[in-house]
Amino acid sequence: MRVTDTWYLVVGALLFSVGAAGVLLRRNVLVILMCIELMLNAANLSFVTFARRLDDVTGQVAVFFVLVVAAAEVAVGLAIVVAIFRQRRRGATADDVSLLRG
Amino acid sequence: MSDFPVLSALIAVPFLGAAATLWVPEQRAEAARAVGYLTTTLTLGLAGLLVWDFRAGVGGFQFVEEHRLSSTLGVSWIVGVDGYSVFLVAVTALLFLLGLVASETVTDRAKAYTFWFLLLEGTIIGVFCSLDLISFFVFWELMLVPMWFLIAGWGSAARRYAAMKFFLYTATGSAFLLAAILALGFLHRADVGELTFDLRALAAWDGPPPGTARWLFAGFMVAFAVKAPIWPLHTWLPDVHTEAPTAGSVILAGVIIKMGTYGILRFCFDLFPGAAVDAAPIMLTLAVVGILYGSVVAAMQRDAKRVIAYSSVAHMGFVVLGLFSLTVIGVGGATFTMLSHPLTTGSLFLVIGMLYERRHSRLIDDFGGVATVAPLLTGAFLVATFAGIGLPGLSGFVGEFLSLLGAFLAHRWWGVAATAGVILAAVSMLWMVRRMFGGPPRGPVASFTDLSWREAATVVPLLALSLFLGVHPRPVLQRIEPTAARTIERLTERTGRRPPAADRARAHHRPAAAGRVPAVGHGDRR
Amino acid sequence: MRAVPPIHWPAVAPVAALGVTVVVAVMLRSLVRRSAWVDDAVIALTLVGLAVAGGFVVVQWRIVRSDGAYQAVAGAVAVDGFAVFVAGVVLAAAAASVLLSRSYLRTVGLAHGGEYLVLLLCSTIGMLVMAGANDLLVVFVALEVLSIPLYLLTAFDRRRRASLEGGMKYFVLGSFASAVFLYGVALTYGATGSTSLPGVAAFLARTTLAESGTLLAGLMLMLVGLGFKVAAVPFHTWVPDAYQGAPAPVTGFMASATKAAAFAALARVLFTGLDAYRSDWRPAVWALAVLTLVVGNLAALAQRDVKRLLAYSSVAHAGFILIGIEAANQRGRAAALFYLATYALMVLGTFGVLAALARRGERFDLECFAGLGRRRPVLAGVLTVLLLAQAGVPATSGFVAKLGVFQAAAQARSWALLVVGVLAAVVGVAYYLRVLLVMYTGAEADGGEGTAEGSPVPPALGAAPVGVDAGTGIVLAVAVAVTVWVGVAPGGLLDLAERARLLF
Amino acid sequence: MNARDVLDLAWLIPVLPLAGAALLFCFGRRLGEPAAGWVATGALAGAFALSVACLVALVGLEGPERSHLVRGHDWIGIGGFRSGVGFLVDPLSITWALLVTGVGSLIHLYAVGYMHGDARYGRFFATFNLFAAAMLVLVLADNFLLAFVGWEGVGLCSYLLIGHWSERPRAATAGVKAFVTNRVGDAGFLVAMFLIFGALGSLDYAVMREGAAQLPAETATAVALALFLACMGKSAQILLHLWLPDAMEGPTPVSALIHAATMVTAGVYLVCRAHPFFDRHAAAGDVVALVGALTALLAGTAALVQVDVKRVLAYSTISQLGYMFLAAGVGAYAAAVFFVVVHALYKAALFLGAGTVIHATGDTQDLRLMGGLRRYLPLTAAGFVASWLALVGVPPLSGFWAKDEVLAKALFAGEPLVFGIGLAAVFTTGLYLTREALLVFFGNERFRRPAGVPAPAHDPTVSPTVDYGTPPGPPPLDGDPHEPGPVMTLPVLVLGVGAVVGGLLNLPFRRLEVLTHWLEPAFEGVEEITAPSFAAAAAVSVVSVTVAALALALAWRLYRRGLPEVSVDPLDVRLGPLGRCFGHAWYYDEAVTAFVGGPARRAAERLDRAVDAGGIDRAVGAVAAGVVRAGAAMRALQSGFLRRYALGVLAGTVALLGYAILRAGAG
Repeated sequence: MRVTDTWYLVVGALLFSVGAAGVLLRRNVLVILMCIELMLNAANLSFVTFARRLDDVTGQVAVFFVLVVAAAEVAVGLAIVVAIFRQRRRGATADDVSLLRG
Repeated sequence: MSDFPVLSALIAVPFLGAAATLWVPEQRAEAARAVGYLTTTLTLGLAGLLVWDFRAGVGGFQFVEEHRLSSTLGVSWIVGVDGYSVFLVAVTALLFLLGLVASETVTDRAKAYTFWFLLLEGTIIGVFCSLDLISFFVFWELMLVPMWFLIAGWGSAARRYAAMKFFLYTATGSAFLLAAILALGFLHRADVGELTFDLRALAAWDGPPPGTARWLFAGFMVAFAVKAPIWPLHTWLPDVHTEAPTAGSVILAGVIIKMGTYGILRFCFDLFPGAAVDAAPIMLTLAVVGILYGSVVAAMQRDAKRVIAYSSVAHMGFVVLGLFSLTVIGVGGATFTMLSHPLTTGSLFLVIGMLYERRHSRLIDDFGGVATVAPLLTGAFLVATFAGIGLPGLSGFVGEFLSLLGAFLAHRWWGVAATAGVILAAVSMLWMVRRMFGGPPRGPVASFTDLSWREAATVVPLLALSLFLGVHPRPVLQRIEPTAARTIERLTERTGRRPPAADRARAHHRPAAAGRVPAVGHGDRR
Repeated sequence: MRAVPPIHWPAVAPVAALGVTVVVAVMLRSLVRRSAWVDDAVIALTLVGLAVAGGFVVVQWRIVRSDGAYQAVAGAVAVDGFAVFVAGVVLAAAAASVLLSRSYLRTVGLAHGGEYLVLLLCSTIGMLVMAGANDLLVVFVALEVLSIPLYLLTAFDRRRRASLEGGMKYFVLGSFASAVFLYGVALTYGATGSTSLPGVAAFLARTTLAESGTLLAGLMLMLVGLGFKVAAVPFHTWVPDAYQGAPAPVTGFMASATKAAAFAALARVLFTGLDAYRSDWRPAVWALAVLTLVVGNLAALAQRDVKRLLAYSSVAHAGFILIGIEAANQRGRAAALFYLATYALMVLGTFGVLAALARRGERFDLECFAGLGRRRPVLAGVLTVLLLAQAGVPATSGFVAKLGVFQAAAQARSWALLVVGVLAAVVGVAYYLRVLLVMYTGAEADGGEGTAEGSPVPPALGAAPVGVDAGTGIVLAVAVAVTVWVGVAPGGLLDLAERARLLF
Repeated sequence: MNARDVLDLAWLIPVLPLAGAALLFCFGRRLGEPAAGWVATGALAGAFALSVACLVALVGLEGPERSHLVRGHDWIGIGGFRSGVGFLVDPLSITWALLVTGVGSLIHLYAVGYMHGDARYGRFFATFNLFAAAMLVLVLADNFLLAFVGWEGVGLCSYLLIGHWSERPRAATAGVKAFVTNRVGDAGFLVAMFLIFGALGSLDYAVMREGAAQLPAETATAVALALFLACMGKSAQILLHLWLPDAMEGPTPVSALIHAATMVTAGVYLVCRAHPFFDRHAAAGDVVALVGALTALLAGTAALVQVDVKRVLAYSTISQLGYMFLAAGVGAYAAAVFFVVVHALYKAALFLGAGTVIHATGDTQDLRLMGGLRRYLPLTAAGFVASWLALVGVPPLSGFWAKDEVLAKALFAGEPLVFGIGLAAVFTTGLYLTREALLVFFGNERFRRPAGVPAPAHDPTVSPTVDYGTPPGPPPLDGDPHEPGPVMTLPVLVLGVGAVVGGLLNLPFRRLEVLTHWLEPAFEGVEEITAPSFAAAAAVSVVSVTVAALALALAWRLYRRGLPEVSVDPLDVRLGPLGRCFGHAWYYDEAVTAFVGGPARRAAERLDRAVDAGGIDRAVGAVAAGVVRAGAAMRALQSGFLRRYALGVLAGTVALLGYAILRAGAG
């Protein structure tokens, strides 16, 4: 059995789905953040695969952009999460923050 | 007459007056009033000029002004009046001046009141003058805002509910109007290549295919039917009338509901002749139902303003009846009724307002015996009542008679059924008069004062005008006739329908059409 | 080895100007410690920076008008009327937010310490890039550059739990949507072999795809990402919470500038890149538009917090703009641009009034507005005009804007969407009038005057006789003047928008 | 000044009282009493003088020329419809004009005294003058539309005058009832006009004269029936008669004016004027004659046991109007006109006499509280008695000739049924009026208050009219009744004399049929009904006189002595349950009232509550509420939980992807 690039794409799609499912299912905000990273990396995997298939460098360059952006995102996200944690000692899962509704 | 843009001035003056009130200091109510009087008087003067200069025997538009506003949107500033609108403009100007006099009793936030009042005047005159569908819609819709503020700000107990009901009810109708206007404009554009909402250009076009035309006609009709109001879309009217301040009711009953039937006359017939002919039986039926239903329900009301509101529903039924008779006589009668009804219903609301100020109630049962203590007030109310129920010699009769006659000629049984409404109208109105004015004076009524000079100044001009038009309607009818004849002629040409024989009798007497602005009457064909 | 692509400086001048401003502001903040004048100095600096950027935008407009549209930075950035117009709107919105912020931050008691403005500027940079982004990767980067500072700005008022919560939700959902968008970009890249929008278009013009699934999936995923930013239903869920949580001037900024930038990107992706698949994305946009109109308007109807109500109304406005996009014609694009510009002003003015009324621990319950018409007639008047404009009442720019998108729908023969649109506008009128009703008559319904029982009576707004500072005054005056002026004589701005879409 | 010049002034006939009305409406209060009354009387008397002048001028012209048109201004004109204000002076119109102005002037004169002390003296006379003016417009109009103006004007004035004492609840209600009932008829008038215009293209009498003959039978019949509906309303024929008895709530001069000179005879006038529609089509005429005959009989029975002095006369009027329609229906228009003229004379006298009696007995109208008044009111009694005998048909007084002619024509026109009913009505006529005359002027005196019973307080809000069946209260009179001044007695006497000699106008002998000959031009083309022989005519006379005499004798026997016991009416006792039925006028009014106040009102209420509020408005409200509820539902979706939000985003994504897959699969 030959591993074709389609496999990579499928793995990418699976990773993406797993990430999305994680966002929905996990209550811990930090885990949710990691799931989002997973989704970004699924996209990265696809980019690289497509770049190989197309023999084009753009896809590979894209990955660097994404990595940088993801880093910034995580930094900011953590700052906000920490601020919230600091304010409320107990129970800081995603479900505990539901003051705004309706 | 020079090329003075009298219509633009007529529209602009109230807006400028409204803007001027904004600069008046908050506490100086009398200054705001002075601006109001100045503005409305000036407007009335201009309207008088308009009527004076209006040429009889001409069917097309006069005093036409035309400027392109935005070619992107296809919007133009086109104003003009014909036999349908010229008197409506005049009566609007008159009612606003008298309404302001009647509003002397408004002491709370007089400045804001005057501001909205003047704004309202400008928008209504704009509605009656606009010949561009979009500008028409702009004024049509904008009118709701000042009226909303007047009701919400100066109405009685349930004013909030009434204000919201008024705005949303009518705005919902208007939504369909806007959609239909746009659809029509772009269908025209697809066919002809130029985007325009000029009524004259659209009317000269052959129009969309019949099926589409029917939908668009329905879109227009929904908006107009709500405003008119045509049964069964009338239920906003009683609530709004009841809660509005006196001048608001006067304006509402006087001119705002006329906008609905005016719209039918101005747009539906010219733009969708085929659909109008097809819809006539339905509309006639609704009109007859409205006439009978309005009178019967009016008789059951306990609030005097509601009685008049429902009787207005019946009156507008007569107008719709006349319109959809699609005869010169009927259309002329309907137009005349649109002119007469403001005078009579306006007076009725004014007197009810005076009674309200004396008794602080509008419930019929709280009155009784007013005739004994305030004969002049009673007299004014009686004259207005009889003018309203179509007593010959007063203005109501002329329009009602012609509408019925037109309907009878075109659709006999509808005419007969509507004639029964004449009886019911008398029942509902006189029964109220009996309960409020007859019998021994009860409780606080015994200390009522009679008509004051200021009050007389509001109601007497209307009644005098009603009497004059009842005795001598010719000047008005002469100016309506060519326009009505044109409308019917167009309908006949476009649809090949045969008008009733009696209506055709005088066709050859019609003077040749020649407008002040040559060759751009709405009937011209390319 | 290829050379570094040439950079056409006029094309990036506005961005550069803002970048320099950011650097200077940060340096100033770090060098000078805790001096009273620094805050104002940073504000002045920011305004100068925005003004310089604005000047460059005007220059760009002239160049584009005389020489036509062009691409710069290896085709990654497009300089055309569309981009420049949106850039202008974004800059104006940013300037207005800055003007509103000064007194707001003071009265609410937030020490901004410079970073507030820096974040605002960074976000503005992202928006400027986004307006001209001609490559999907640039779109993605711009998206993040504009979003990340906004997450922080939303959560800026750390003492208010609502602010933090809003920021957190915005952040998580925003990142989620960005990831979806990125995956869409990846799929599109895989299907067409390019991330450059003209490249994609050229590829699609050249070849007929045997299997369009990947491309369509990519397209849809990108639609999700951009739909999230423009607040289209069902991707709007962050909007009410973030808008309510964020400080009032920030909300105004988000509603105006972000929306403009996001719509610019959406239009560019759909029209420049995937115009060939118009028949495929139109139904999707149609569905989004209908959902957005219906849900946005209906949900706004049920709100009791004015800020939240405005948030939902902002969703609803996205629906109206989507009508223009769905029409997929030149008129629709011009109408969308016009709508964005006028809405930006209205919404900034509206949040400007809220900012002027805001006190520590801002609360904007509907009841708080009772009697505002008497207490603060001028502010109430401004709010009245702006709300009526948002409701689409004639003689305001809001009406002209709605008329524009409806016309586009009519031209495209989207009758159903047209009818949904006009009816949605009526529902819209209802909730704006509710606010006015409370403002002028003291209660919402007849009979009971006051709040629902149980909840503590919130403080009335505008009770304290605090004046409006110059910055806020300017913003409000301009907003009202332009709103009315454009409503009465729409010619000028309309032509501008018209030209902007022609120069696409 | 030649005859035509005089006739050209005919427009002044209605305009004079109209001007009087305008003057009095504006300055009536300032003029005060009695000046206002004199102004009004003078205005109408002037019109009478003019009418006489016109009569003279007309007489001077030859037969076919006796029709003169006075053109006025165009009134309503649009499209094919044109109608103007113009007056037609011909024998028919001038006869009526003379009647209205002549009898009207006398009633005005009487009212000058009768209305003494009324709070709204000036307004009363203004309306009174307007009433006459409206009636004159109605009869002098040269087209249907203008006639309709007068027709409605009469209705308006009756409303105002009947409700003159508006503080009395019953008076105010009666005015409304009169107007509304009349409106039913007016609707018929309108439909008739529509039909006429639709068929002939004009509403002018001139066009009608030429064109009516060519109309298809069904159109003409329809016009005739619609017109007759109008007449039924105005002339109080059965079904639409119920306003007239209630109209007694107005001041007595108003009753006199309504019943004698104006208003109720308008219907007869209209049938005469529009005779081309009736003539040729037997069906319409039969309906008119039959309704007339039935009205004559049924109203006559209703008058039998009334206790109100004016109510008896009211039913009498209805009954007499029935005769007039009977005549018109069989085609004897001249006989109808003759009847109108003599009826105006004696009915006016009767009403005015009744008014004097009411005045004299302290505002009581109850027959049971009168009696023996001839001793105190000799002049009034003379006028009243003369009119009574005339009405009953005692030869050779005017009523005899008129009634006789009507009955004879009915028989000879081949309508035995109508004749039979008419004859039966003669009996009731003799009975009820003799009863009234005897109870008022003869027999025992019952108007004195028994000693020790205090006078009831005078309450102006209580209507003095007494319903059938109300037990009599003590009369409020102190001292003897006495004759009023000459202003009030003179008219009664003059009219009484007229009632005696009125028959001279049209004695049924060749050459002496002055009125018939005079009216000939107006009834051109109408087939004349002639008696087969003099003996047959004489036989009819003998029969009718015999019937009348029988009735007189019966009444004399019952009421010669008045009422020994105030609450027991011998005729009522003898009639048994039928008396109750008669007294309530066959319960028609009650039935209508019950219907209007019951099912009709409930239906209207249902329309208001169930359809308007509960149906239409509820539906509208439901739409609004639905929108709001949908909004609340949207609110519920926004739960505040981050993961739920993400689910929403994802759901949208999945939906879009699903669409993409479908689309890709399809493409």
